[in-house]
Amino acid sequence: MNLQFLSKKLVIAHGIEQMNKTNSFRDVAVVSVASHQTKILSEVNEVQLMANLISKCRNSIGVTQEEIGFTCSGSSDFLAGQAFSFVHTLDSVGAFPPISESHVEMDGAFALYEAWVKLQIGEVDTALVYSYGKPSAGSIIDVLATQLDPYYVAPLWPDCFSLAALQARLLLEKGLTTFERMSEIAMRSQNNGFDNPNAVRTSKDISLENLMNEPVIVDPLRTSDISEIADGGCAVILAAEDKAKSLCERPAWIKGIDHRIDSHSLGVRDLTGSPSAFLAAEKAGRNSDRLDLAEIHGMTSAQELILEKEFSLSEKTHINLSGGALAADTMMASGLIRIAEVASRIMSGQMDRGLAHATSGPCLQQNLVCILEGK
Amino acid sequence: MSELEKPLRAELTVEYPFTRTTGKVIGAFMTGLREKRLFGIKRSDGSILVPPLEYDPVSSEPLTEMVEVSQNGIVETWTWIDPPRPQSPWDTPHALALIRLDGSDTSMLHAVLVDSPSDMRTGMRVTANWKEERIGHIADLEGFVKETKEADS
Amino acid sequence: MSAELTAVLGVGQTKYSSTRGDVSIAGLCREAAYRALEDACLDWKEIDAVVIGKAPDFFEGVMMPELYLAEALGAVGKPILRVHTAGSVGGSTALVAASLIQSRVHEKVLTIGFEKQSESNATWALSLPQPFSVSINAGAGGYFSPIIRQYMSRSGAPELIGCMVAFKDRQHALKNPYAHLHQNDLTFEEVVESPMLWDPIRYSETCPSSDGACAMVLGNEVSGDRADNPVAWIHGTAMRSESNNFPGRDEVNPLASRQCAADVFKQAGITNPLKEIDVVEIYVPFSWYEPMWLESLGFAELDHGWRLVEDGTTSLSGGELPVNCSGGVLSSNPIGASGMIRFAEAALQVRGMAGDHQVEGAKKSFGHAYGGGAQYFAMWIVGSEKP
Amino acid sequence: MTEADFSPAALSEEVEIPESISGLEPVRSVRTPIRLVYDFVPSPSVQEYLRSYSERKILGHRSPVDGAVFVPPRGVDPRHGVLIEESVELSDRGHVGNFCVTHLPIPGRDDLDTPYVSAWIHLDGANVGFLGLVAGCDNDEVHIGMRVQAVWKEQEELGNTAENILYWKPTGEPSVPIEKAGNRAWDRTNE
Repeated sequence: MNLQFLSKKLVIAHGIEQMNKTNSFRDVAVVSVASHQTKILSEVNEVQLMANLISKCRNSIGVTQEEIGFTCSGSSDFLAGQAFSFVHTLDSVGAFPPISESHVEMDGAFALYEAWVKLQIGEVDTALVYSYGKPSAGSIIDVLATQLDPYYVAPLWPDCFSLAALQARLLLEKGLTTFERMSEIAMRSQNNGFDNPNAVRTSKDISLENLMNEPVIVDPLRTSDISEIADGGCAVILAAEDKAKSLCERPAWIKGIDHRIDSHSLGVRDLTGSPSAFLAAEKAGRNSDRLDLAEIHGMTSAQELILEKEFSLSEKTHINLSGGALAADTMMASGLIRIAEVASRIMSGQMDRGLAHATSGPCLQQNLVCILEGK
Repeated sequence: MSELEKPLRAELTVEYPFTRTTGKVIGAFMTGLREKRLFGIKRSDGSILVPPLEYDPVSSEPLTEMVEVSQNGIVETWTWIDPPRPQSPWDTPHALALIRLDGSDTSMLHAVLVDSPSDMRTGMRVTANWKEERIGHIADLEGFVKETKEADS
Repeated sequence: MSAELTAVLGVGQTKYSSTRGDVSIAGLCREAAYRALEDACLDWKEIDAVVIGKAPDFFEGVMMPELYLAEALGAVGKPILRVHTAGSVGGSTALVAASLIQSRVHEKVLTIGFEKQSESNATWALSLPQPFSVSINAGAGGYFSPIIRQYMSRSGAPELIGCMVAFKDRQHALKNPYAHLHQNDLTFEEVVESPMLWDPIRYSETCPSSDGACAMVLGNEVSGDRADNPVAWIHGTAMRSESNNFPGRDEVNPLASRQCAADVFKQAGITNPLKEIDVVEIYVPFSWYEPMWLESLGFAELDHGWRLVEDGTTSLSGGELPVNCSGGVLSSNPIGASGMIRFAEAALQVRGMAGDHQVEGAKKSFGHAYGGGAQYFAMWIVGSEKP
Repeated sequence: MTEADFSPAALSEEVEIPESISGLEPVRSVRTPIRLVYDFVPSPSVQEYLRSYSERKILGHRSPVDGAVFVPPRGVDPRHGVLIEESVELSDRGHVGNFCVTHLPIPGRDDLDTPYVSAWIHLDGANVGFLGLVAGCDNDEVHIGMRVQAVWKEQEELGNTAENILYWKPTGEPSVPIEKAGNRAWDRTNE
């Protein structure tokens, strides 16, 4: 019996059973965003960076912290090299008088999910979400090895890009992609990122040939196939119903949001796909024909290809106009930044409907999808 | 830049020799490694999971029946590690691979010890190579090497 | 639109001890989760989502352990969230789980807090080196001792109140089979005579370092109505945080604590907590925090909390407001689970399922957790009847 | 007291250990050391603070909101989340806002004999306390409100570090009344 196939089927069956329960949710929208990414953050520390971004986010719509009903953040002690690192960053919010607040040790996109849930209860109308990471302070590839099964895998210290390379080879050898296709993704990222001040690795005129001639650094991946690690942070304000309309001319309404997780054991999963990404998108109601844009969070070009397939993205959809994580990847914030990127293009009126995606864990283990709309 | 303007910086080391208690299933697998044996665990559909978990990785139901599996298997996918990370068990370049052992329905992550990436291919047959001194640790397996039968043929 | 009524359908705990050498991290968590499911008469597959909480990942050296634990906790194909709000995390984790149901996003949620502190060493994990700062504070006791000193000076409390709390909680623990410390022969004199660690905190007035996990299954109104075992209905939930070390901060009675309590009591329609609440589980890692929190939460008047200790009000043997019948944090402290244990024990009391440490006829109970420099707070009120 | 049934029968109790290893001493634990190295660079404002120590100066940060002075500088006012740019030089005298007599050794501080006194020192001109050691008197004499001053290292030993202050010693000045000591000194009408 094909076990991997069976796992995927079970996962999907569970999701469909869930989907039959329809629910009407309160209208909640992104009304303000601010983000910053740079190769190495040196002029300010994380607390000052976040104080700047949070102030910018609040000031641009004229709200004070006292008017925010709930605050939720995402960060990682392991990334910071400090226990309780988020306690320091609470300074950047201005938490006096006291605030209703929570923290997830996850990407900020999951903090946004928690805030969205809180707004669904109906007791508060606004929420501030933020997350940040400063991977330049340590060796992220060693740090990420500590995410893995602590008995069988972590003691071998496999780095995150090597694991992603195992996945890329499977795609190549099963004929699901080609080197050229991967380089096209890398080129898309560098070209798109050119106009994004937060993108770190960008180029206006790099050719496919240049990219395909880059040396292989994590077999079979080339330099441009893997994400450019960057420091940074992101702040987002959510508001419900009339409050959203009063704060923002064109709020980016959250039409659906969902997240799912796959097995952790790499040898159990079919690494050429990501059932949890598919399921999260289904549950969020992706309706791929109507997506103007998508911001997807992959650590490699190959992962972006897997995600495009799981989300059934077509040529109609502009993918990673920001350059995506390949152009600047800030662990703990990359996912929230994807949401901010889609939301800002909707709020500006440039686009109508988009999909934002965040991932966590090795080889796309955990995935969140958020569908945003201008109407 | 003068000495005065150079930013102050310090190395911060977070270090601990974690000791993890294993429980019965992982403990049995580690005991097997010490004895140069590889064990898996049977799922409810009869398929075999290597390395074994205490629970089904999809349904979470407890698993109880451990079975021995072959020390030979095939490479399902691989990459090349050069140089190895400072704390990894290896100090020379090697392949990192997902290996499906004969008798197992899932694959495990470990090293394949060959000289260069040109010696690697997906689907190649490999066999376990053991360290002389074994303590019951995933690195008791030095890695996998090319199966000699295949080399002969 | 109002919140969906939410109930605690099941509670599961592990035996707490300094080293659970017989299990893996997953095995420890599954023990609690499995018992919670059993109590709720539910199967893994009937759970919609999982919310997991624990204190710093450095304790076990596993970053974002929800990734590795997804399979063990029945979360594959489902949503799983990981909460971390310092010492209050067990409480806030339960509240995030509750919000998933109150919002009608899910119907049945498994929530779990754990710590396997024996994998490393709590003092190491809590005092990682900080370059360019002077290291002169040994552990949490060094932080909280000045605050306790200030409380003693402010309230005029007799010096041995802290010892009375410690002795009481250790006596309570004898009635709780899950408690870490079972000091059958402990005498009050031994508590008083135990070595001073962080004056005025004695060794016996501090919490142990434990391995353990605590889990709950929460459900919506329909699941609560259909449950086979008695359920605990949530009457109020609140979280508050404030910065630490700012001018004029009242560290003894932080505003965040007072506001959080005011919010949760308002939701539950409670105006006289001492009269209306039958049993309390508060987060007391150092004995003096029992009177301090009783004041801050409004169970006692300012500077009078210690009187409730002195006159036996907070004792399980006949007190009007038994506090920490389980033995509290002073008797079991797997940090990431400690807050959830408070919330779960509060639920067990109103379900009438607390065993030998049951408060007869308890109808409403209060669960509490705090963390950081007494700056993160999570609270809930549960009742045997619907609100 | 009834002992609860702790046997997790349905979980791992029923695991069958394969015959070939069942008679052997089982592995019960594995050692998996972790060593992660971080490169810590303080923010420019903290750099300035650390450097000022080499001139026996203590710098604070003054909030643009209400002039409250924080030490050590945090870069932001934690009450309002606003950046602080203005540094102010503080006196090396102040009072004990609160303290702890510690009887336990601190990892990495073998130089300290126990018991020792750590205290929240409220410097003249600052509105929050910062941690320091109090010595130069009997531990019993230390009290809330006691006036203290810094005892610095010798000139040639000074570095860019707060460790330049060896400890804080009593000045002999009259104590600050307890209701005005530490955080209680802050005039709430400022808020």
